[in-house]
Amino acid sequence: MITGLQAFFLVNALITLFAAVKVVSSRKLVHAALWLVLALMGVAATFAMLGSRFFSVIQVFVYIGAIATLIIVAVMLTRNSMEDVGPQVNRGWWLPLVVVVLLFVGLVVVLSGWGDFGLSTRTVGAEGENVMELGKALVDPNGFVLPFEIASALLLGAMVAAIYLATDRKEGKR
Amino acid sequence: MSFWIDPINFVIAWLKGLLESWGLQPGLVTFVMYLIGAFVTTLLAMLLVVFLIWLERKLIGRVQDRLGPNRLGPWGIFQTFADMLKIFTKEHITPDGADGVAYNLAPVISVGAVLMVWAVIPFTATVVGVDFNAGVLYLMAVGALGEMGVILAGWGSNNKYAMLAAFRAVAQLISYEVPMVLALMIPVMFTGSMSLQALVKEQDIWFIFLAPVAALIFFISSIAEVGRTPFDLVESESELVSGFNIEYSGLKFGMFYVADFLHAFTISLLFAALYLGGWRGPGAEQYPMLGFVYFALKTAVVYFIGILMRASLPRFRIDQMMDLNWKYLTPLALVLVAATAVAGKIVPAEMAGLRLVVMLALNGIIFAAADRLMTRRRSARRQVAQAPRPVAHYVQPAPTDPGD
Amino acid sequence: MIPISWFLIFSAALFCIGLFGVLARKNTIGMLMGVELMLNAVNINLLAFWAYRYAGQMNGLVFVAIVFAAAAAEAAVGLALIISVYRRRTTVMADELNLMKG
Amino acid sequence: MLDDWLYLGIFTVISLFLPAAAITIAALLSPKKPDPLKTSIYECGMETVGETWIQFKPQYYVYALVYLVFDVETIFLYPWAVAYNQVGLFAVVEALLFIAILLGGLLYAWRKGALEWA
Repeated sequence: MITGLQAFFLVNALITLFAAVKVVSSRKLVHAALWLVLALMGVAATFAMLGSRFFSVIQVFVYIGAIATLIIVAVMLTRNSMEDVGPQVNRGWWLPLVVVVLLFVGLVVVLSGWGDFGLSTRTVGAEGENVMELGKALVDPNGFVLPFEIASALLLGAMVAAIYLATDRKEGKR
Repeated sequence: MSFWIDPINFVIAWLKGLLESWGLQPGLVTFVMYLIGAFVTTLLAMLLVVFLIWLERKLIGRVQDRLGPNRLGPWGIFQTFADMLKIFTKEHITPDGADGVAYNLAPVISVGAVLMVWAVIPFTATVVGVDFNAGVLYLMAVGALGEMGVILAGWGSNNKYAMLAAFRAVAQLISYEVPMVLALMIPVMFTGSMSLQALVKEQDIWFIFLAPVAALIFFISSIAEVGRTPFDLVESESELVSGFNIEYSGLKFGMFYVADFLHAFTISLLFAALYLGGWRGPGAEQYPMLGFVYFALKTAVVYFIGILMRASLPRFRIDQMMDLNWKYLTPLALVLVAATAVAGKIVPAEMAGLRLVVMLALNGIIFAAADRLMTRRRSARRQVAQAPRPVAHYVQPAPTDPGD
Repeated sequence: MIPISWFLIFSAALFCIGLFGVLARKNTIGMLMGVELMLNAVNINLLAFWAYRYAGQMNGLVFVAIVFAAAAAEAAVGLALIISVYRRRTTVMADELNLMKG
Repeated sequence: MLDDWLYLGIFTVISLFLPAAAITIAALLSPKKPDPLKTSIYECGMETVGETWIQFKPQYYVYALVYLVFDVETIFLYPWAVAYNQVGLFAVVEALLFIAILLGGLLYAWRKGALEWA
């Protein structure tokens, strides 16, 4: 007997995986980017089912609002024409396919050997994660203050590097 | 519970009782109740647009010394219905080479992304769609979806101008989300929660007094998010031949229009809820309907200010708009968050009066300093712009790098 | 309730699809999209273990936040590199980027 | 347990359904007489020249990039803001460091001329 939640999970998983397949197989790159948006939505719904309100909303905000937008902008910047001509995958595409299928089977086999594989009771409560506790842990000197500061340094590094790469230096000199 | 104290919850309880008396499962009753609640809220929001379009045309007409719509019905109030009738029967012209799915999905997403905000707005002390505990970020996430609608419209129409305008629009929308997120962080800091109902309940002193500059930043950036004058570069007729919706016609075009009007009203609701105390006011907790009236009045004031701005201000140039965001609002908001965080720790929340004075003074100082810097930059730029340039006889500019 | 195994298998499938994209795609931006899918699969796994085993602890959530930051940094720098290369070579196809062949 | 998600889900579906339904009704009511001139792409009264896919300037990428960085920062700063009333002055100093590093990045972009339109 499948409960409503389980049915929703299955439908959502199917849609997400279909969108993911389209991401890697679409001929037009913009279509791939739009399918990516759908896949990211599916992942956000999965986060919601796992009881994490904060990260589910953040997934939409950061991944769809920022990363997907960035990818779409990059696609637009690097096109010569509307149509992507020629095959979009390498000639030997079947080899990665075999590797990936083997990896998937291997992962499932390894996971099913794990004792808690059939675990179906959650430890997280109805109210989801406690964002306040997360905030306290992030700035707690005995907690995660180092990742917190490193994250900001990482972002600074990424921003500086990306701006350095993306701006046209020849034009900047003028 | 009597009808007159809390009519909405009275009706809800009555409906629930009715459904249960039909012998439905409790889960199903919840589902049906949610369905009805969501349907009524969205439908009311859509119908509100009909009124808003009339109101805005009338008000802007008055500002510009015209009458506005005045033929159909008293004060022309049925004008919008006539327009609706017309737009419903207009032909939908799909341009050649349009990407079917993206083209048709875009107007739906644009309206849907605005309507979804209404799910978390606390209308009274007792009526709120869902008291979502990541509400503030939910607002931003929904904004990100609206941005997707613009991208889809621009890409799906297969038109250069639509594409160009969509990219400008996206640049504007994403830029102004940055100061908005930072400005919203200050109420969250004061409250210690991201749920909108908690934010409203916390406002014993309205946040506009505790964080006036943050309120100003939020107001400016939310007007930019809507894309109204002075930030209406998204649909500037003279530059981009109407913007990303150029290839749309009939009700598909109308939906972008609906989204625009509804969005303008929705940001007024949010401003009233986040900075003007929402439904709070004398007697609002005993009589929730009174809170609804307060909320509506506050929203109306904010909305009116928005319309006045729309009627009276000229349009920014795109570089000015980007400068305003990245070189003024964003650094200002960052400094403001930092300064408020320090001041809030030095003056604890228990000393409410002192805190209010300190916050007001702090905001005043920061705003004055920012204004000073801005004025200096502006006058420097004006000198460059006003430097005498030869008109009658053209002077060959000196070669810039003589080396080669 | 949904067993944890469903989430794990779902995330494994997503990870494998992303990996296929990285290995098989010709277009470098397409490869980056594959990487994003893989990182999402990682996040599902992290949150699943957090929700079913360690809900009281913050490690999992902090890890997820760091993965988000890393994904953002990777996308930003990766795409900037692609754009920079595109400007010089006017191509984004991985098999045409043969600078090392000399 | 997932009650607010249920409501949000229903709300999302309905808020997408309403405009879609309106457009569908309008599409049924409206006349359909396409002809090649009517459905041609608009370009200031001229025939369209070339592809829609014109080149955009990298400026758009830089804005999207700076936005991305500030977006990710919310993941870290919002939990801190929620916990603000419960943490000490030291935590505020840490957050100030975080904000200062971000501000540094913004200033770098500014100095580099990356925030300049045109």
